Amino acid sequence: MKKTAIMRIAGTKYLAEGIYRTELVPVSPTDDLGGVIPGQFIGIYPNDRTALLPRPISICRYNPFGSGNGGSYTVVYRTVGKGTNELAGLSFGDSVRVIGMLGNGYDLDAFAGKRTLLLGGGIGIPPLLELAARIRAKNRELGEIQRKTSGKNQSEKLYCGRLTAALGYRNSELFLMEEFASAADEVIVATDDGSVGTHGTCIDAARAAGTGFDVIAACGPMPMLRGVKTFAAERNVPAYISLEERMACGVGVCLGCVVKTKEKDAHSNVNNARVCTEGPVFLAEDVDI
Amino acid sequence: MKKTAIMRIAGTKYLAEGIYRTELVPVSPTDDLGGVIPGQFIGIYPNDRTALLPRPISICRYNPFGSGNGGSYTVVYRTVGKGTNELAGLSFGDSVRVIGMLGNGYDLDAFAGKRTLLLGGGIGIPPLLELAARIRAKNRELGEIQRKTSGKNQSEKLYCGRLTAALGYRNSELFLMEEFASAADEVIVATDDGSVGTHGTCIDAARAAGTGFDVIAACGPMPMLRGVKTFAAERNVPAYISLEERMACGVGVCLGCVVKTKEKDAHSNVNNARVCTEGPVFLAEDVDI
Amino acid sequence: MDLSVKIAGVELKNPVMTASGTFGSGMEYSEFVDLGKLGAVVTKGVSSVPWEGNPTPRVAETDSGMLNAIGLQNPGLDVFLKRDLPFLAAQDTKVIVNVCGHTEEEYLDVVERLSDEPRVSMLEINVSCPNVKRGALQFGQDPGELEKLTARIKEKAGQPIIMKLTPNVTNIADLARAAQAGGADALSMINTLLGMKIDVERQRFVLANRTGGLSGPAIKPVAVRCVYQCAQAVSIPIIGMGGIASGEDAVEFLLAGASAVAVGMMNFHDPKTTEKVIDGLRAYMERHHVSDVKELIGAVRG
Amino acid sequence: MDLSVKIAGVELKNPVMTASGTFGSGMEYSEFVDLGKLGAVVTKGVSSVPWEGNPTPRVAETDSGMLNAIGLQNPGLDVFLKRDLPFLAAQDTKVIVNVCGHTEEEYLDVVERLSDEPRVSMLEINVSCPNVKRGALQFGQDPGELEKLTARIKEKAGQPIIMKLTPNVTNIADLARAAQAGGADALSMINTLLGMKIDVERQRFVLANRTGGLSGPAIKPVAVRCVYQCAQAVSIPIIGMGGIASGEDAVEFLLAGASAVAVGMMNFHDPKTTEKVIDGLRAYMERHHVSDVKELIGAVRG
Ligand SMILES: Cc1cc2nc3c(=O)[nH]c(=O)nc-3n(C[C@H](O)[C@H](O)[C@H](O)COP(=O)(O)OP(=O)(O)OC[C@H]3O[C@@H](n4cnc5c(N)ncnc54)[C@H](O)[C@@H]3O)c2cc1C
Ligand SMILES: Cc1cc2nc3c(=O)[nH]c(=O)nc-3n(C[C@H](O)[C@H](O)[C@H](O)COP(=O)(O)OP(=O)(O)OC[C@H]3O[C@@H](n4cnc5c(N)ncnc54)[C@H](O)[C@@H]3O)c2cc1C
Ligand SMILES: Cc1cc2nc3c(=O)[nH]c(=O)nc-3n(C[C@H](O)[C@H](O)[C@H](O)COP(=O)(O)O)c2cc1C
Ligand SMILES: Cc1cc2nc3c(=O)[nH]c(=O)nc-3n(C[C@H](O)[C@H](O)[C@H](O)COP(=O)(O)O)c2cc1C
Ligand code: FES
Ligand code: FES
Repeated sequence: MKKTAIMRIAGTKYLAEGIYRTELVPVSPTDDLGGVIPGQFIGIYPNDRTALLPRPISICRYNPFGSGNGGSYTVVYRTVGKGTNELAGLSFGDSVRVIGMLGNGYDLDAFAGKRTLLLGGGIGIPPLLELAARIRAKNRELGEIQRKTSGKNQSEKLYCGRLTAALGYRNSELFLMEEFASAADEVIVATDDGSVGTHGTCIDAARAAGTGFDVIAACGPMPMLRGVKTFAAERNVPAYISLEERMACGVGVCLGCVVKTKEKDAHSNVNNARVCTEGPVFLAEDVDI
Repeated sequence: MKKTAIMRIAGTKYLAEGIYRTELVPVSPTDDLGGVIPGQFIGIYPNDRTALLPRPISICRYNPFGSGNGGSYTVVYRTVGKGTNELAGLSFGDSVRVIGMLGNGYDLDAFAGKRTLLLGGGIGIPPLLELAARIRAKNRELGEIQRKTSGKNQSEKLYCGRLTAALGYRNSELFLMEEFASAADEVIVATDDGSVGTHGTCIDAARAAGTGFDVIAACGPMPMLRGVKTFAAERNVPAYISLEERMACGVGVCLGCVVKTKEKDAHSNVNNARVCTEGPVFLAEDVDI
Repeated sequence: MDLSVKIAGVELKNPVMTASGTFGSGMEYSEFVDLGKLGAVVTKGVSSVPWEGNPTPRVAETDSGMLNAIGLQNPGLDVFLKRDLPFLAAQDTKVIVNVCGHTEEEYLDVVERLSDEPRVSMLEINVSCPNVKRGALQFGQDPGELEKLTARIKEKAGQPIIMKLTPNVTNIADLARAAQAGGADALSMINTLLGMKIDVERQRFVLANRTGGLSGPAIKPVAVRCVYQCAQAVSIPIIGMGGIASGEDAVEFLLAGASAVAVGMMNFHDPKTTEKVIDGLRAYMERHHVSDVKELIGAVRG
Repeated sequence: MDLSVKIAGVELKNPVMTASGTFGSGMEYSEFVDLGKLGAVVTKGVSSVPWEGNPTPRVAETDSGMLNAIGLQNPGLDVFLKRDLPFLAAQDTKVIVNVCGHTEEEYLDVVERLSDEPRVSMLEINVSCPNVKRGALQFGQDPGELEKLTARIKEKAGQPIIMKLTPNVTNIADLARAAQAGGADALSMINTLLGMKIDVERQRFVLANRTGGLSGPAIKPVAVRCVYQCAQAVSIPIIGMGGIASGEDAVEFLLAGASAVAVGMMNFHDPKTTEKVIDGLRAYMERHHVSDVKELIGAVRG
């Protein structure tokens, strides 16, 4: 169920130049959004009353026991305008109105037990963190089942699949790096300025590392996602990419946020799918980017 | 010198239903407005960014030593819309932007040493408080001079003039009553519902009390001010009335706030004077209300 | 308390409806709002065949408003009839279909195919979308053209027709009179104001279409003025819209002469806005001892 | 860094001026702003004889904007020449006199009497005030009338003339072309949008005049669109205005095709707005390595 809710700021941390992490907790149990599928997002309404549209921001981390009123929802964002600057400036205890959960999110079954390559670029990195944590949990679960069915004993650890995160940053400010280090099996870094890791994009880094993979999950700027689409086609693996588009409603009514699709979209009856509803996560080959 | 300044809320008190008193102090010495002539007002800019015009609010009390950064400015207001509701809801330490000092204010010389009748109606009462305090100080000063020139000795108190305040309230919530009791020589009350004092307006109360006077200073709603004009004409005394009009700039450029005048106004060259600049205080006989 | 109003013989339980294009076909917002509480749901513009609309970006925020250049993307009448109308008809509210077209024939095709559709209470004819043009002017910008189109639509229509007017004209009252002369049963206004936004950091148009339609509280004063001017000029009922966010806003349009109102972009700010407007209207009527909402229509005093 | 621009041969030290009617004759705001920093001061509308204007209330606030129905109150040309012009001429800025009239003759009288006035750099002709009418339309709403009036004014004018256009028309580019054809040296736009506000608690019009002109950030998207459309249609320079509050806003108008900009109602929100706009423009140019402000004019990309 989608709903609007009031969230309190449980803390904001400066992560890197212009990048902040804010933890949001429901002000009452009825304000809880009931969890998240990784890749889903919320719309944050600025308190500035001249700014009427919700700001789409992905959930970076969800803690189901994060607050007395239910879960806690962590967002990581770049301050680029009215809404994000306001959010970064709010104090502990201030509140914001949000709408959520929005969008489809990543289908965990597409990654569970497989060799997954996460490709994150810039402010596209944060939503991959919740995805990484969930895939890893799934992989552990699967390993446990395998251990049981294969009759291996308790002490033997089994883990299915493998999770590689290739992350592209602007410079040496590697925000969320530590979190990925503990969530993924391998972390590869690229920087635009070459100060750390591969000089180039996260795709360059993945190529350089040569790690094998069966499926890609990617989030980042459009040029990077185009690169991911090509990269995935080259390797003949499916790539689930999370798109960005300007939104008004966030819930599928305004048709502001469409992306061109290869096939006729079921809802629109034309070759346009709504990023806020059919997306933001699409199979790369299905969209015309 | 007029200027814009930032003021911090030093405290807000509920006085009566929908009526609040807020003390404003400059956030820095350069934000001080350099004092006030009673009857002058400031424009308070709402923080709500959809509301762009300053709200004209009179100064009710000024304390030249009221803050570390200069004076303190107390306003008393009725919550009627966006701006006043926002102001009443601000917390200690929050800040607002203001513009001031605006308007001409009451000319103290018109009242000093005379028998003054203050006529205040409703939310027109507050600005008369600073006026009362200043007239009384002036009257004391004049008394002191008279004592000296007349050769009376120190122990003899002399006081010139006499200050009667007739205040009209809606009901028995007599906000600022105590302050007037100590600022004026006599306080007369009227209420719309007859619960305290004369059943009627402050003019009715003044008539009933029969106190003599040489000059009137009045502030209140337009129908009352029309009554004051007639009352003053009857008694053949000058009445200085403070007018309200919708304002945009507050400083005389937009010509939004004019009142019809008997004579051609020097600035406008037509029979219109700007309430924000030539006013808000006018000699009743000069304006066509 | 009587909140019902009648537009061209169609009784609405209250005067609050949705503005076309801001509520889809009701499905999505039914998670937030009980559609049965609304006076009517006005659908997104429907054309005879599916439309792809404009390239993205299609929306942009502005102070107290937004621009859109959706370009009337819609799945076409067939899908509307098969999927959306059954859903809407199952709700306890009236259904008004907003009709769009590139040509007279396209409008007429939709109107004709809907003419014997009992689940549709009224048709709203969008002759005023600034993102779809017919030569230099839109149908809705030329009184002569508008009167002719209205007459032809009226001839084919099985339901009362509402002509939706644009504010992007020198004198909207002329258009209102033309629509009335052509046989319109009601008018709705305003569609969006033509606007533009430029991203100064990138030095590019924000919208792919360059221009878009401005809506929201920013345009409310223009909308109220249009409603008032047209209410003075015609005798058919008017549905007012433009930035409505509260019961008081709805009352403002009613006082100006509207018989009903629609909530548009403010749905995006709060999906519950329609309900808030209805509740606010009811509270206003209580406060002012108005027992019948119809007393408010055109009741502004000089 | 070169901030200077030239409008019809008149060099302004920077492209930021004041919008007529929002800055008086500069005297009052000189307490807040160093007038010598401004590209030009545009005066409140001046007519041949004193005008009383409309009854009050004359102003009303709206979301991100305001309505005004001042009705062009002004002391008349004689007082302007005797009191205001000497003050303005003593400032280190250009003086542009905004001219208004009820009839062609009234406009011509002012223009003629100012024609040999060296202290006045340009005349801005307000043919678009929604609060003053000539029959149903204003001069500025009819291309034919506008061209004729422009030609007659041009004949008498001693200074370059700027025709100030209204957005309350079906196609503003037609008006721009008409003014150019009539011999206008420049255009300014936009004047206010016609709007209305009703006080729902009192059920009365807020403005005594009922309708008023809407200005402020709310109308900026309409203004930018008008500037862009007209810049595509004519070759004479355009002065853009409508809700400008920051350097970025000014850049938006320049990119759309304006050669200069004016700050209007935002002066009321902060009397220092003109200075802020100039400083913001300079900061923008630094950030974007623009050495000459003229490079920004019309530089928006598709
Ligand atoms: C599905 C989705 C998920 C996103 N997740 C994140 C995230 O986790 N962290 C993050 O930093 N950013 C994220 N973004 C981008 C984020 O929405 C914008 O940066 C943000 O809306 C900017 O708002 P603002 O008020 O600060 O900027 P302004 O420029 O003042 O915004 C003006 C308008 O433009 C819209 N807008 C501006 N930039 C973008 C953009 N890049 N994408 C979409 N709309 C935009 C705003 O929503 C608003 O309506 C996401 C975008 C989408 C579509
Ligand atoms: C010279 C002067 C002194 C005043 N002093 C006081 C005072 O000391 N205490 C007090 O309570 N009120 C005073 N008022 C009235 C006060 O200005 C309004 O109550 C206030 O502006 C309402 O603002 P709002 O945002 O709450 O209401 P809104 O209705 O949201 O305001 C909308 C717009 O209308 C204007 N407005 C609304 N009511 C009035 C009004 N009565 N007079 C002028 N403008 C109005 C606002 O300034 C604003 O521009 C004074 C007015 C004037 C002209
Ligand atoms: C995103 C969006 C899409 C719209 N689509 C349509 C449409 O398909 N048909 C139509 O007649 N009006 C359409 N409109 C105009 C609205 O119905 C309404 O007339 C206008 O937005 C003013 O109301 P508002 O300010 O409440 O939004 C659309 C408006 C928006 C914001
Ligand atoms: C109070 C007020 C008075 C105005 N008076 C005039 C005028 O005398 N002559 C004129 O051409 N425009 C006048 N205008 C219009 C402005 O010059 C400007 O065109 C319009 O307000 C849009 O700019 P803004 O949004 O920055 O205010 C006036 C505007 C306001 C708000
Ligand atoms: S944002 Fe409205 S449909 Fe996606
Ligand atoms: S408020 Fe602008 S002149 Fe008085």
